[in-house]
Amino acid sequence: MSGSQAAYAAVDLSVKLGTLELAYPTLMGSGCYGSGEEFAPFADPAKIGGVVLKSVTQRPRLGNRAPRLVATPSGMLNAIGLQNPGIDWYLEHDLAERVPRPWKTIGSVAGFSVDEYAYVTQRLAAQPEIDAIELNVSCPNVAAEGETFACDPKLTGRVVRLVRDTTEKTLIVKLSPNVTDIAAVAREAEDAGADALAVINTVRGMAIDVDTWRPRLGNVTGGLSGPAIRPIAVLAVYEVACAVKIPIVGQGGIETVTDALEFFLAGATAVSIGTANFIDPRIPERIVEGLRAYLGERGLLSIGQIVGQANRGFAGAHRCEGREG
Amino acid sequence: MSGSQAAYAAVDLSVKLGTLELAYPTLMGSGCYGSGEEFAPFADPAKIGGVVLKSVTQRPRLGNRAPRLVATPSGMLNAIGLQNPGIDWYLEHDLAERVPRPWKTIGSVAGFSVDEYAYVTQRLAAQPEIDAIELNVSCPNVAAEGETFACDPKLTGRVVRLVRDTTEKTLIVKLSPNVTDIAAVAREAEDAGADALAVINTVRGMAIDVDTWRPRLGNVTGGLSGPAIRPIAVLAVYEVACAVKIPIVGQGGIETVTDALEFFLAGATAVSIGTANFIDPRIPERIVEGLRAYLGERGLLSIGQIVGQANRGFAGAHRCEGREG
Amino acid sequence: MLTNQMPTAVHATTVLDRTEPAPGIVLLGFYAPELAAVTRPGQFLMAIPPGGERTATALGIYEAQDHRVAVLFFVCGPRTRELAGLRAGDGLEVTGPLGNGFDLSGSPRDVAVVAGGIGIASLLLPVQALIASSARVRLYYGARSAALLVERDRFAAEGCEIYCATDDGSYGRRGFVTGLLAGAEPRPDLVLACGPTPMLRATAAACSALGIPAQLSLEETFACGVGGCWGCVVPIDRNSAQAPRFPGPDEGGSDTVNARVCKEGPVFWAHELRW
Amino acid sequence: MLTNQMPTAVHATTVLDRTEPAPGIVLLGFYAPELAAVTRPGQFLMAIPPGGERTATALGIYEAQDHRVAVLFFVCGPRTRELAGLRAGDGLEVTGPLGNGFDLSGSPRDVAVVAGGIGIASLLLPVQALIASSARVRLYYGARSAALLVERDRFAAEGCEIYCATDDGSYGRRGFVTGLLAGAEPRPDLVLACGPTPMLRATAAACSALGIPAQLSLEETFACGVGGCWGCVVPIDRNSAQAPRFPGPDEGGSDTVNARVCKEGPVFWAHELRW
Ligand SMILES: Cc1cc2nc3c(=O)[nH]c(=O)nc-3n(C[C@H](O)[C@H](O)[C@H](O)COP(=O)(O)OP(=O)(O)OC[C@H]3O[C@@H](n4cnc5c(N)ncnc54)[C@H](O)[C@@H]3O)c2cc1C
Ligand SMILES: Cc1cc2nc3c(=O)[nH]c(=O)nc-3n(C[C@H](O)[C@H](O)[C@H](O)COP(=O)(O)OP(=O)(O)OC[C@H]3O[C@@H](n4cnc5c(N)ncnc54)[C@H](O)[C@@H]3O)c2cc1C
Ligand SMILES: Cc1cc2nc3c(=O)[nH]c(=O)nc-3n(C[C@H](O)[C@H](O)[C@H](O)COP(=O)(O)O)c2cc1C
Ligand SMILES: Cc1cc2nc3c(=O)[nH]c(=O)nc-3n(C[C@H](O)[C@H](O)[C@H](O)COP(=O)(O)O)c2cc1C
Ligand code: FES
Ligand code: FES
Repeated sequence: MSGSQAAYAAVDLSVKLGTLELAYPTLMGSGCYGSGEEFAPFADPAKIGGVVLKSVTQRPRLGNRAPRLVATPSGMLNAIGLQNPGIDWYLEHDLAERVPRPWKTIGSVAGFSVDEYAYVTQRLAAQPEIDAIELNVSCPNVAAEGETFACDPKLTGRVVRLVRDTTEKTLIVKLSPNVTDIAAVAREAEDAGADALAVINTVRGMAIDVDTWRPRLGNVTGGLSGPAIRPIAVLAVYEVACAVKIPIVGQGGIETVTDALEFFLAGATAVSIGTANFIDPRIPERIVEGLRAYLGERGLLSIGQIVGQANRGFAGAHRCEGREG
Repeated sequence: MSGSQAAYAAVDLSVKLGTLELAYPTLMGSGCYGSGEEFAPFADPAKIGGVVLKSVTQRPRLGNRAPRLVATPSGMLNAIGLQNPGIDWYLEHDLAERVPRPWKTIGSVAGFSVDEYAYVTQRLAAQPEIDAIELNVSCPNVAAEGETFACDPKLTGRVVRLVRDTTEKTLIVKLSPNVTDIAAVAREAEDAGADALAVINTVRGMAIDVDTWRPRLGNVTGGLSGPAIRPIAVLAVYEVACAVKIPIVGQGGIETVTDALEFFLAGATAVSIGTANFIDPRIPERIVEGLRAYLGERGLLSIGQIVGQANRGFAGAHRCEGREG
Repeated sequence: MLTNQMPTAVHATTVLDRTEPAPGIVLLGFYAPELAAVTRPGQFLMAIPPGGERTATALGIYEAQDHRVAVLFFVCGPRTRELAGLRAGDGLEVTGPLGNGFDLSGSPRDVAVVAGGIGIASLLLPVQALIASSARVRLYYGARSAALLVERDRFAAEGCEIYCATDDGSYGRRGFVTGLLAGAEPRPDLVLACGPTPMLRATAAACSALGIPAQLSLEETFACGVGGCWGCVVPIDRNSAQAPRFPGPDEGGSDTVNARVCKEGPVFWAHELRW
Repeated sequence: MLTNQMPTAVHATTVLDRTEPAPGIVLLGFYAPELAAVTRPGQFLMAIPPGGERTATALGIYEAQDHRVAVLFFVCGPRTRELAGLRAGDGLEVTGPLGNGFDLSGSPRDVAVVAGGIGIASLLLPVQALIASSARVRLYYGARSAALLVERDRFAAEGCEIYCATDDGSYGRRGFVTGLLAGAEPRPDLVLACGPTPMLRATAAACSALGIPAQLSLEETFACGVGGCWGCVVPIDRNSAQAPRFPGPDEGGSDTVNARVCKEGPVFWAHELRW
C-alpha cells in the first residue's frame, strides 16, 4: 500500500503550454471560477494547476439581462454576456487586490474588434501576476463579432496574428464548437502563432418557458455546458489533435477523473474544469488525485504518456478524423 | 370535467407538411422506430402521426462494426452506419410485407452521391404506401459525402433540386446541426424546392474507453441524441424558423409534452420522437394527450396557434436570430 | 445590508431528522454545530446530496441552534427529490453560510414579516432574532391552500402574531398576502419578505406606497452560489451599498448595475432594486 | 435457434420481494402472471422503473413461475441502482418476453451450462427445463470471488451438479471457468453459456476444440431492445437461420451479416458467430 502510494507520488503531472509550466494539468475554466477567491475557502489552492480568470473587455460591460442561467438535462445554459468592469478598473482593483496563490493565473481576453483584443491583451499581459493569456474568441453570448471570430478561420487567424505581436507570454486561443470544421479554425490559429488551443467553449442553445411562451434566458440564446456536451467536446479535441501540433486544453463537461482521462486520451495536454466547480469546488483536486492513481496503477510515470493514445493505431481502418474510409 | 374533456377532444392536432396530412403532429424519427412493426405491440398505432422509416440506400449496407451504441449523460451516441438491405430488397420485402397501419409512412433516403439520392427517391416515392419522402443528407455516421451534403448549403441545394424533380410527394429535408450556420443551409433547401425541413439530425460526438484507450464506438465517432441535445435542437428550430417559410419538423431529445411544446413554440409545425421510443414506445401517445390537454386548458383550438410563438414580440430588443443587438 | 464574513465552509454533516409538514414539503435537520454557530438570519446554504449525479441546491437556513441546522423545502424537481429521499443517518454535505442575510441592525420595534409559500423557510431565524430583541413581530403568511401553510404553530410558539391568506380561501383571507399587509395597523416600521417574485414585487409596491422600508430575500437560478459566475444577477441602483464594486457601463450613463443575488444578496432593500 | 413469437407486451407489475444474495447483487421478484406464462428459457425483458428520468434496462429472466417473475442483477450504474432501490409494493413496468431463448429442441441428454458472474441470471430457466426433461446438467460457474457465486443452493436444489471457479481461488478452482469445462468427462453433448464476452469467446474456443455444439447468450449495449434500431449487432454467418433476412453487402461477397443481439439473439450458435 505505502509502496504503491510512494509510486503514485512520483507520478509527474506537470505539463507545459508554450512557456507556461503547470504543476497539475488542470485549469479552472474562465467564468466558472471567478477570480479564484470565491472558491478558495472550499478548495485546496495548492492542488490547482491554473485559474483562467473571467473574460475582460476594454470597456465595462453590464452583461445580459436576467435570467442568465437555465438548468438543462445534464447541463446548463448560460448567457452572462461578459459582465466585467473593463480593463482599467480590472487592473487597478480586481488584479491588484488579489491574494497571491500557488496556482498559475491566466488572463482571459474578450473583445468586439481585432484592435480591442490586441489592446486588452497588451495591457493584461504586461502585469507580472498574469502568467499567460487566453483569447476568448468564442463567447456565444455577445453580439455578432465575439463568436464570429472563432466561427471564421480567416478572422481567427487575423486576430491571433495581431495579438501574438503584443506579448511573449503563452497565448491560448479558445475555439468554438459551433462550426462546421473546427480543425480548420485550429490550423489557422496555430499558423498565426497560438501556443495552445482551448477546446471547446460552450455550444449554442436555447430553452423556452412553455407557460410564458418566452425564451428562458434574458438574452434568448445561451451557451450549453456540463456533461451533456462532453461527447461533442471529446470529438472536437480528437479532431483538433489530428490537425495541429500545439498543445490542447480539453474542456466540456468534465466532472470526474474518468471524464478528464477521455480528454487526455483524445489528445489534450491539460484539461479545464468549468461547470463542475458549481457542484463542488473540490472536484478539481479529486481529479488530480484520480489521475495520480490511474497513472500509478498502470506503472506510468507522467501524464504525457497517455496524451492522444486514442488517436494511435487507427492508420489502417480509420483515418485520424474518425470517419470510416 | 367531462365538459373540459369534450373541449379537449375538439382540439385540432392535425397538421400539414406540404401535401402530407398528419392526424397528429408527431412523427417517429428515422432509425428509431424500425419499420414501425417492432414497436406496434407496445404502442397504439392509431395515436401516431407518422413513421419515418429507417434510411435506405441504393445498395445493401452492412453498417458499421460493433459497438454501435454508447450511453452518455442524458443521451446516447450511435453509429449504425445506415445498415439496410438496399432499395431492391427493401421494396420487395420490407415494404411489400408491411402490415397496413393508420399512421402516415415517410420513406427516408440516404446516399453517397446526388444521383443516388435521386434514384432511390424516385423508386421509393413511386410506392403507393409511401406518403412522403425524407432526405437524410445529414447522417454523421457514414463516409465523407453523407454528411457533407447538409454541411454545405450549395451541395444541399443541388441534391434537393435534383430529387425534387423525381416526385410530387412531400419532400422533407433533414438538416445537420454540425454547421456554422444552419439557417443558410435551410434557405438553400427551401429555394431548391423542399416542402419541409427536419431539424435536427444527431450532433457529432465521441466517447473513449479509459481502460482500453480505444474509442467506444466501432466507427470511432457517432451521433449524439436524447435530452442532452435538446437546447441545441430548440435553438436550431428557432433559427431556421426565422429563415424560412416552409414547415419544420422539430426533433432532438423530446421525451415529454413540455419538451415537445418547446419545439412548437420555437417554430416547429410537427415534432419527431426518436431516442425516447427506446425508453418507452408509449411516450408518443402520451405527448399527443399532453398536447391536447395543454391546448384545451388554454382554450386554444389548434396546435397551429402556438407554432413559433416564442419568436414573436422580439422585434424590439432582439433580432429574431436571438443575439443582442 | 450586511455582507457575508467568513467562515463559510463545506460541512460534512449527518441527517438527524426528517419530517413532512405537508405533502411535498420536507423539513430536514442535520448535525452541523459549526454552521449553526456562525449562521445569521436570512443566509442560505448549498446542499449536496451524497452519491449519484452530484448537484448543489440553494436552500434557506430554517433553523440553526446548538448542533443542529435545518432546511425546509418544497419537492419540485430532481434535486429536491434527491434531498427528500434522505433519512436520519444519511450523509449530506452543505456549503454555508452563504449570502448577506437580513439587516436587523437598526433596532426595529415593530416588524411585519411577509412569507409567500416556501419563502417561510428563510424567515424563522429573523423572527427569533427580532423577538429576542423584544420587537413586535407580525407574520403575514400566504400560500395556495391551507395545507401548505406549514409551521404556523412553530412561529406562534416563538411569540409572533400570525395573519394568513390562501389563494383558494381554504384558510384565512382569500387572496394575496400583500392584501393583508396593506391593511396592517399600526404601520410596522420595517418589512422583511421572502417568497415568489410576483409576491415580492407586490410587497415592494405596497411598502413603497405606505412609505415603509422593506428588505426582500430574492430567488434566482443559481449555478455556483458563491459569487463566482455572475449568473444570478438582479439590477440595482448603482449607488446602493450592495452594488458590486464595478463601474457602470459607460454607454448612456445608466444608474443601474447588476448585483449577484447569491453574493451581494439574497436580501436587498426594495427601494434599491431596479427590476 | 427459436425465434420469438408474441405475445410480447408491456406489463405493469408490482414488486413482491427483494433480496441481496451478495453485496451489490439484487434478486427482485414481481407479480407478472401473463409474462411468467409465456417466457421461455433464455429470454430477457426490459425493465422501466417508475418516475424520475425513465430508462429501460435489459435483464435476463431468472425465474418465471405461476404469478411471479424474478430478475437477478448486478448493481453497476445509474439504471441498475434505480432498480435496486425498489421495495415490495413498488410499481415496475417490464416489456417482455424478448429475444429468442435457448434451443432445447434437440432433446439433449447431457448438458454443460457455463455461467460467468451475473450470467447465471439467464441460466436457471434452461436448467429447470433440461432437468424436467431428465437431462443430466452440470453447471460450471465462475466469478471473481466466493461471495459472488450467488444462488448455488438454488441450482443444487434443482438437481444439477455444480463445479466452481473463482479468479482469486477463494472458492473452487482458481482461474477461469472454461478451464473446468475443458476437463469435463464424459463430454457433454451440448453447452449453454452466459457471461462476459471474454468468457464466451473462451467457451466458444473450448467447445470448438472439443467438437461440442454451444449456444451462447451474448451481451451488447441495447437501445430499443426490440429490434428497431440496429444498434446491438454481432456479425454472424449469413447462412445461419438467425441471419436477418437481408442480402449481404454486394462489395466483396462477404459471408457475414450483422444480426441484432436483441432480436435474432441474444442466444447464438457459437460456430455461426463471426466476431
Ligand atoms: C437563496 C435561495 C434560497 C432558497 N431557499 C429555498 C428554501 O428554503 N426552500 C425551498 O424549497 N426552496 C428554496 N429555494 C429554491 C430552490 O433552490 C429550488 O426550488 C430548487 O433548486 C429546485 O431544484 P429542483 O432540481 O428540485 O427543481 P428544478 O428542476 O430546478 O425545478 C423543477 C420545476 O419546479 C419549478 N419550481 C422551482 N421552484 C419552485 C417552487 N418553489 N415552487 C413551485 N415550483 C417551483 C421550476 O420552475 C421547475 O419547473 C431557494 C433558492 C434560492 C436562490
Ligand atoms: C440480453 C441482456 C440480458 C442481460 N441480463 C442481465 C441480468 O440478468 N443481470 C444483470 O445484472 N445484467 C444483465 N445485463 C446487463 C445489464 O443490462 C447492464 O449491466 C445494465 O444495463 C447496466 O446499466 P447501468 O445503467 O446500471 O450501468 P451502466 O451505466 O450501463 O454501466 C456502469 C458501468 O458498469 C460497467 N458494467 C456494465 N455491466 C457490468 C457488469 N455486469 N459487471 C461489471 N461491470 C459492468 C460498465 O462498463 C460501466 O462502466 C443484460 C444485458 C443484456 C443485453
Ligand atoms: C456560467 C459560465 C460562464 C462562462 N464564462 C466564460 C467566459 O467569460 N469566458 C470564456 O472563455 N468562457 C466562459 N465560459 C465557458 C467555460 O470556460 C467552459 O469553456 C465551458 O463551460 C465548457 O466547460 P464545462 O462544461 O466544464 O463548463 C463560461 C461557462 C459558464 C458555464
Ligand atoms: C439509433 C439511431 C439511429 C438513427 N438512424 C437514423 C437514420 O437512419 N436516418 C436518419 O435520418 N436519422 C437517424 N437517426 C436520427 C434520429 O431520427 C433523430 O433525428 C435524432 O436522434 C434526434 O432526435 P432524438 O433525440 O429524439 O433521438 C437515428 C438516431 C438514433 C438514435
Ligand atoms: S450563482 Fe454564481 S454568482 Fe451567483
Ligand atoms: S437494441 Fe435496438 S435493435 Fe437491438
